[in-house]
Amino acid sequence: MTGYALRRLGGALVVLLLLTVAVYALFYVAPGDPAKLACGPRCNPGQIQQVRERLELDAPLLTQYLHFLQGLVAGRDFSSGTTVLHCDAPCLGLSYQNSTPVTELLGDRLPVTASLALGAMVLWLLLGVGTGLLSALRRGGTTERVLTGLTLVGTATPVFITGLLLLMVFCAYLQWLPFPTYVPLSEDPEQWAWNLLLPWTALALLESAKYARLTRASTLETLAEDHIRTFRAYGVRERSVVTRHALRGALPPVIALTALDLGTMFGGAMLTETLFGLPGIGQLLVHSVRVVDLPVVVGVTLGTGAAVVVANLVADILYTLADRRVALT
Amino acid sequence: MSAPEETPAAHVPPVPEVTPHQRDAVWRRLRQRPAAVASAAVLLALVLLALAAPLLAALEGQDPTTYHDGLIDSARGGVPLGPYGGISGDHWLGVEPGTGRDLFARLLYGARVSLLIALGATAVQVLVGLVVGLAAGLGHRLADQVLSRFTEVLTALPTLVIAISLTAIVPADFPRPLLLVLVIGLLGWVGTSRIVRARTLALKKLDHVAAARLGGSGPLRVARRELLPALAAPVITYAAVLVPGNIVAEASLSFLGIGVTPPTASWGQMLSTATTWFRADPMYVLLPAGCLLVTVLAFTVLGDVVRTALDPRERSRLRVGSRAARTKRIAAATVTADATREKEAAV
Amino acid sequence: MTSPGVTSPDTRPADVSGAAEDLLVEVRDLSVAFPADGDGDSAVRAVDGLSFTLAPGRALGIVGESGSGKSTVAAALLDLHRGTGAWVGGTVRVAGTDVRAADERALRRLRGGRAAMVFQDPLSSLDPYYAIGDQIAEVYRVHRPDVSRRAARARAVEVLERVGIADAPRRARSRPHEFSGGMRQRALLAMALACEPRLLIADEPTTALDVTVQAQILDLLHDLRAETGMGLLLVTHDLGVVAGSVDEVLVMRGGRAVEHGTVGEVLRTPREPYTKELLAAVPRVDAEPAVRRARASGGEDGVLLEAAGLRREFGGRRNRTTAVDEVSLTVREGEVLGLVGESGSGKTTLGRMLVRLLDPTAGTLRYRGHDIGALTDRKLRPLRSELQMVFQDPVSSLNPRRSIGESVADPLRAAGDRDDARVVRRACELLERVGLDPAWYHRYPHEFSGGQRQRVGIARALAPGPRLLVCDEPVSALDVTTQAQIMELLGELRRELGLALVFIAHDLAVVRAVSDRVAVMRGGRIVEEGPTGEVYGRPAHPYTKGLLAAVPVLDPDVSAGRRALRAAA
Amino acid sequence: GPKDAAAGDGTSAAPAKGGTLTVLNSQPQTNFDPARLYTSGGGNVPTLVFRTLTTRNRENGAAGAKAVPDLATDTGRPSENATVWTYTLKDGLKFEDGSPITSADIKYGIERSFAAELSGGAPFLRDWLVGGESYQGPYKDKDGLKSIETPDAKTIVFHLKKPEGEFPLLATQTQFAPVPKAKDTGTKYEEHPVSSGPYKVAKNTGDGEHLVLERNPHWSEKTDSERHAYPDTIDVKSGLDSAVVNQRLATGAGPDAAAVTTDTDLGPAELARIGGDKELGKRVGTGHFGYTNYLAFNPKVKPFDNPKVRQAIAYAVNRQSVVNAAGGSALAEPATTFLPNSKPFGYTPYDPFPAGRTGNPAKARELLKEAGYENGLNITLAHSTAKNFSTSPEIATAVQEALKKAGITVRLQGLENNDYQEKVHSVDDEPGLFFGSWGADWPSGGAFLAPIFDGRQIVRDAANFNHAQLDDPAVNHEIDEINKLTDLTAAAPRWGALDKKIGEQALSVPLFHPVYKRLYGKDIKNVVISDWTGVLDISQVAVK
Ligand SMILES: Nc1ncnc2c1ncn2[C@@H]1O[C@H](COP(=O)(O)OP(=O)(O)OP(=O)(O)O)[C@@H](O)[C@H]1O
Ligand SMILES: Nc1ncnc2c1ncn2[C@@H]1O[C@H](COP(=O)(O)OP(=O)(O)OP(=O)(O)O)[C@@H](O)[C@H]1O
Ligand SMILES: [Mg+2]
Ligand SMILES: [Mg+2]
Repeated sequence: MTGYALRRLGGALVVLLLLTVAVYALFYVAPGDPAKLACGPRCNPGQIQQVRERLELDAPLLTQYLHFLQGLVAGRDFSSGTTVLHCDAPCLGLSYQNSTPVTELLGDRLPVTASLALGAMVLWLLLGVGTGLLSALRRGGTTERVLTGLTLVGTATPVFITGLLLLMVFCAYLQWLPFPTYVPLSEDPEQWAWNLLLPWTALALLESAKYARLTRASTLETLAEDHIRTFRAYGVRERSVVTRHALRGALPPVIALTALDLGTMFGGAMLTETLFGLPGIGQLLVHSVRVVDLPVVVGVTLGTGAAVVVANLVADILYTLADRRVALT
Repeated sequence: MSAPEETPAAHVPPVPEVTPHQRDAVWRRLRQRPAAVASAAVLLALVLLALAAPLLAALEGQDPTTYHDGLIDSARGGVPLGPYGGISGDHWLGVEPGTGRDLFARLLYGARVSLLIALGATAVQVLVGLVVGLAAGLGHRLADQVLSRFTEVLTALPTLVIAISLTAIVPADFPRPLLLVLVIGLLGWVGTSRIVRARTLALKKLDHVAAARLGGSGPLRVARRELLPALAAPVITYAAVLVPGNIVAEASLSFLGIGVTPPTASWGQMLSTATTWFRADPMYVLLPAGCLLVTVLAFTVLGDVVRTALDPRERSRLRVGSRAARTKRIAAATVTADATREKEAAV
Repeated sequence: MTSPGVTSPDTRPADVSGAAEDLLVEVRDLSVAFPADGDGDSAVRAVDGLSFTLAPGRALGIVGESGSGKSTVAAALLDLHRGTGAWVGGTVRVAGTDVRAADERALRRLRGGRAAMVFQDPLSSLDPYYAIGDQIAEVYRVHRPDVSRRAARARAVEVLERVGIADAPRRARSRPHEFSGGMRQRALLAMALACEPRLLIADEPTTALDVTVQAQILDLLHDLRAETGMGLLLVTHDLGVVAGSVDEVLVMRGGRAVEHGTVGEVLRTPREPYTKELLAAVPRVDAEPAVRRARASGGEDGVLLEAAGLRREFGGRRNRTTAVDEVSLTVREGEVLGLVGESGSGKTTLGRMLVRLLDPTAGTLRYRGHDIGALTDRKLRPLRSELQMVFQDPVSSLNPRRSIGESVADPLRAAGDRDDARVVRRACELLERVGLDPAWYHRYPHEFSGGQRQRVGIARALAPGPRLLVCDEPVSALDVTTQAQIMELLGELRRELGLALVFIAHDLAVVRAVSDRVAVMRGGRIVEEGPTGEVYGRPAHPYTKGLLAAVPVLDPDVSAGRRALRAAA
Repeated sequence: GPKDAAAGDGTSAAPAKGGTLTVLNSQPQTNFDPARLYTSGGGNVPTLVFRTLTTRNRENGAAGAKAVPDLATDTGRPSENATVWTYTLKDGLKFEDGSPITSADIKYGIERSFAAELSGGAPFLRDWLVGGESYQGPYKDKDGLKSIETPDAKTIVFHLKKPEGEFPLLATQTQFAPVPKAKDTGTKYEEHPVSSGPYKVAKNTGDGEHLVLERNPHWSEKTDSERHAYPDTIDVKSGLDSAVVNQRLATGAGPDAAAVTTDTDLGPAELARIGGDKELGKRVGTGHFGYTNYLAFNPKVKPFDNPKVRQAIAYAVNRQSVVNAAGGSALAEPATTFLPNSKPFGYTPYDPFPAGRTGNPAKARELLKEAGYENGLNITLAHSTAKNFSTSPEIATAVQEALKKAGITVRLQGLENNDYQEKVHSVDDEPGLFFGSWGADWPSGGAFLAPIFDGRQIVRDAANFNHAQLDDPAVNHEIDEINKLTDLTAAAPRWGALDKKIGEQALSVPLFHPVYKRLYGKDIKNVVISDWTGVLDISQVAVK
């Protein structure tokens, strides 16, 4: 167990390190000069050069990367012009654009994205797995056809259409819900939920078909197995046969997909965030990529990486809990 | 104890030939399913329509790129003149807002790119996902570690960053459709691989896998013969729902400059430019969305029937024909069964 | 039958013309056909016009050759064919319910509540994801909704104890894969008993049990019948079990009843030639084996496999089980080592370690001089074809998605044979040798009877031409004639190819018939080992003695007498 | 000429103080530091917090396109040759903390904008002030910039390298806002800049994502005749999708009834819908900002070195299609002149290559034949892949389609936006044909023509806007001459004439001037849209 934990921890560190290397490398080839973009549209060469020096962009890539690592481990100092700004370890550097510490930027936006992702996950699992089970139970019936159709319409419709429709119907036309703005959970849980309801729904509609189809298929597969016959022969209701016994075998793929989707979503659900005006990581990422704000992109990527690693770890543990024959390796 | 007279080794049993081979059986069963036939027909029709796009557009007398400034109302944002997005005898499905290009022709031509991606990119995703997932699930602990960590890196890397970097690397004359298939395929296999790995972890503990290993099967053979059939269900199902995402992804890549070059049409692009139009010109949204939905439905239904057809245990539950017809067939079949039994008894 | 009382084997069969309400089971003209390839174009008629009845407190044994339709009849009693695509004809009444006409609710009440079923494949009939105790508790609560969760758990532990699971409170938390074959079989029986059904349909309920536990279980069933008036429908191929446990016997062949009568009549004075054939084929534990192999190249040179200090533990730090404990044994070329022992004593675990499907926790394993105990999978592969195993659970050891022919052909293809025709021919040959129709090559495992699947497993294990074959209960589901056929086949292979066997079985007579040496296991250790004659003739260990004493006998009267003795003890 | 935007109930009711004005924007108000902002006329939200020496006149239409005094008592007193500009501050000017605003604060504010840490502003100060090219800002250069003198706390004097008659227009930019040296926190100043205007920053989260402005108690209406500051609070919410911004403004639920946007135009689809909605139609503000979208040639690249080819393309272009691609005639007006269609810019109508609304492919073919391309011509058009209605694929395909009729085959080269911007503004990598656009830093012909056509403004190693790399002594000389004029009304026609002269060389093909159409909420009163910004001026808006 300790061995396993150590292995996973080591693996996680490798993942994060690789991520930073990859982002540095990708940015090296990507178009756009961060110095020019940080300087402004009409800088002269001298100014650009100054910005470049200030951002250390004139140093070789490797040096920049090493300094970044150093900041992660030991923190770094930056000049604000008037004073020295100290960025504590783990320091992800300052944004090229506005000199704000990246950790601060991430810290501001993480709650938004986390609220969005986790809430949406709950909803899409309910919707997806529920639909999947129901259609496995009522196979070939009208209910199943309708449900399948609905979830498929959900996936086949891009989120910007569903989202906009939801906004128009619920906020503009019926005016049942406010146009979403993010209210921190700590401030007002009720408002938090109300404001996030539409974004959650939009994401859940998009994702649930995947889960519904997968749950249905895997459940039907398990239903064909021998042990199901036992419970049928003991008069267990078809409903519990499906939800208790068949679903269990169908869980691993669902867990795998949830971990993946959740992890990715921590990197920001950009379209949803923009559409619903949620200042989350996705918006930050898109903006930073556009202006080649390397430290921020590295920070976001590291955050996503951590989320992915944790989600996968939880998934791996869940597999073994769902099916004790599976061992943690 | 009754010992047979002749040595069994000398006895050469007849090779079964009457019973159909597994693959043929799957085919036969698929052909008997109306849903399978219908969805396959829809997909085939779409492919044919896409291939015949120039012909059909010529039949209509239009092409996908010509602008018709006269057919749109410039003062009102370029909305098509006339009802239902400007449907007319000349323009069977109306015209595109802002340009007046013929929508019928654009939809048909757009099908080429979009179907290519639906088939190509999804295939790449499934293949790579299967290989990686199986290797991670079945392979040595180290292989699993390496592959799982690699997929984590790929998941966490923002697609946007990769795509933008690609714009700088990919030569301008690299064939765009191929590029799209590769980019969407190679960036989107992680889901498949995680699902495959998860299933494999459970499946590999089963006795029939152990039996196969005893029979001398290496990991490759075990994967192909023991696991793949069981993985088919989730993978096929998942692949079907990947299709819409892939078709839409093409549009966002185009906006980064690694998609198809304008004025080439694609459903994804039509859909993403159409989003704001759904109140002013609903037809413009409904057409590509409808096409996408039909494709997705066809893939889903086909995926489902292929899945059932592949599972022999499901097969005996498939209901073909009416109840009465079934009973009649069974009754008729009993005769043959009786005959077999007589034969058995005689042995 | 108003008072069940102590059933004497001589009692007449229940009056078939008696009032239907009094009868627990009434089957009239039952026919079942399976569509052969899913579309109903051709069909297999598994049961054909069968009629019988069973009164409360009585026991009916159904015997017959493998594939004769016994399990199909059993399943029909609970209408388990509903919705599977099988075609069923005739009427079936169980506990007053016309099961074929019953609606879902009535059927649910019947299933488990009034009539419970123990499946033939106990190893794959339990949900792998839940603890065994929970599964029993769940079905218990289905029929006793008023019972609390906790009480249901307690009930589960109680019934597990009754079927002889040691340390039941702890084992109730185990999942099926942590149970040995026999334990799972008993767990399934416990599930059936938990609901206190009026009718118990037991399909080969003791195939994985050693004789002492088997006797214990049969006694339990007997007692229950006496105490509660439970009816018993016992499907079995073991005529010894039949002799001691039922009132009436129905002999089936090819889906039809061949002979029907009281157990005394049928066993003592069989009318039909088929029944006679069956009885004649029963191996006897006291008979000297007919063929005894002259040891080819005695001495140490002939040692094929040598295990020393093998040990295997399961579980984490807290709930560690030592399944195999310091076992040392040798198997020589062409030799048969019989392995008998208590259910859960570690036979399967040991067998799996011998072919390196399980890694030993400790100990060494040498095969033909190579230390294979620590070889990697890749290094082991060249030796794989020489070390084969017949799995105890024929169901899970066959890929449900591949035709049985392909399963048998698989090792041949894996060995690199590209000639398709030759591979198929060889596979068909093997199928035929284990008594299966080669025409079934393209059928799938679920279309076979228990015994047929077991034979597929044997055919597959033989396919790569092994030098050592570990057989884990290879004939436990086979009727005596088929058993004899298989054993004959194994004998031939031994003679022809010098195949060595490790033969795990609970049927001591069978073990005696084939083994050169016998090892007796208990609690993970080998408690006694020696030449067959010696062990059977002069057992040293008390456990061995107990085993031998518990072997069921064919005479119903002797059986009854023995039970009385056991009850008195 | 530009229509008056303030029709409808926007002006009818008398405005009153109080209430909260909500601003719904797509882009966050990032870098809220006067040194770093690059605004025309002091911007819209920034002008609420930063007062400058001069400011734009807050009036509708062309009247709004001139500079008026703000902190200073007049728009500046030029020396004889307009190289020295002197300003005197008004009395009673205070920062948000109550301390007085002095000329040193203004000087310091300008000096800060030279610091590399605070880059981003317009280049004019660096180009115009004596010593501006080498000054590194107050953090590195403790001595300060010599060419700005503050003889006393009220007076500030600027020394320029050459005559600049448009200096008062430059002095509207936020760099001319006072910054108290003691309160300067360098790069962190933007989180809470010290206000000199009617509002101060109460909250600034997510780098301008959410900005809340509250009244600055030390601002006095008496010293500020331009800003009305009716609402008590201004709540700027950004990061919203443009469709959502417009939907919210249209719906006007709750606080959205008193909402405006400063950066989100109505899209074509929304216009199509609003066309049929009277109530909404009344709430659309229309404005013009000096802006031109054009096809830019790089005459160093073949075949664009050939004037005939350039002319052929100018004839072939179908402006109707291009306008449609840019959102239709409501959002774009076809352009044949480089200067925007507004008096203060010196607009002089001309069309050297009259091709009508839909182009003249026949004439184009003729010219091509003359140029030796009778069998057609293959060219490459670079465009950005961003969705921006000005350099985007839609416009490119419209051009491609039109040129096809003239026998010109256009290969589209879609570039990622950063890549595109770098390429088209690089002297070395500039494509032969691409889309350019230029928005005036202030409403004058000079701000329009000089950066594009002045030979001395060819910038190597940084953003170059002189796409044709035109270095014509005559043009350069005329630019200098006009710049000497301090009477801008006299200067305007001369800019117009210069535009015409350059236009005849076909160095670019003007395509269209965008029109701003923006919705505002039901409760918005006192709508003022000047030709300077083209958008509703929030310093004038009342919500009661
Ligand atoms: N689902 C099915 N589809 C097709 N054939 C089947 C199916 N189930 C059983 N059969 C066939 O029906 C016959 C009877 O099977 P059944 O399982 O009842 O045999 P059994 O008497 O229980 O044999 P055993 O002693 O080997 O368990 C066999 O020949 C078997 O191959
Ligand atoms: N995977 C496992 N995890 C935990 N315990 C196990 C596992 N496999 C077997 N055991 C335990 O090890 C012991 C020996 O099991 P094994 O299957 O070898 O018995 P067996 O001798 O084959 O019994 P049977 O005759 O009933 O099949 C049993 O107590 C069983 O519960
Ligand atoms: Mg059976
Ligand atoms: Mg066992």
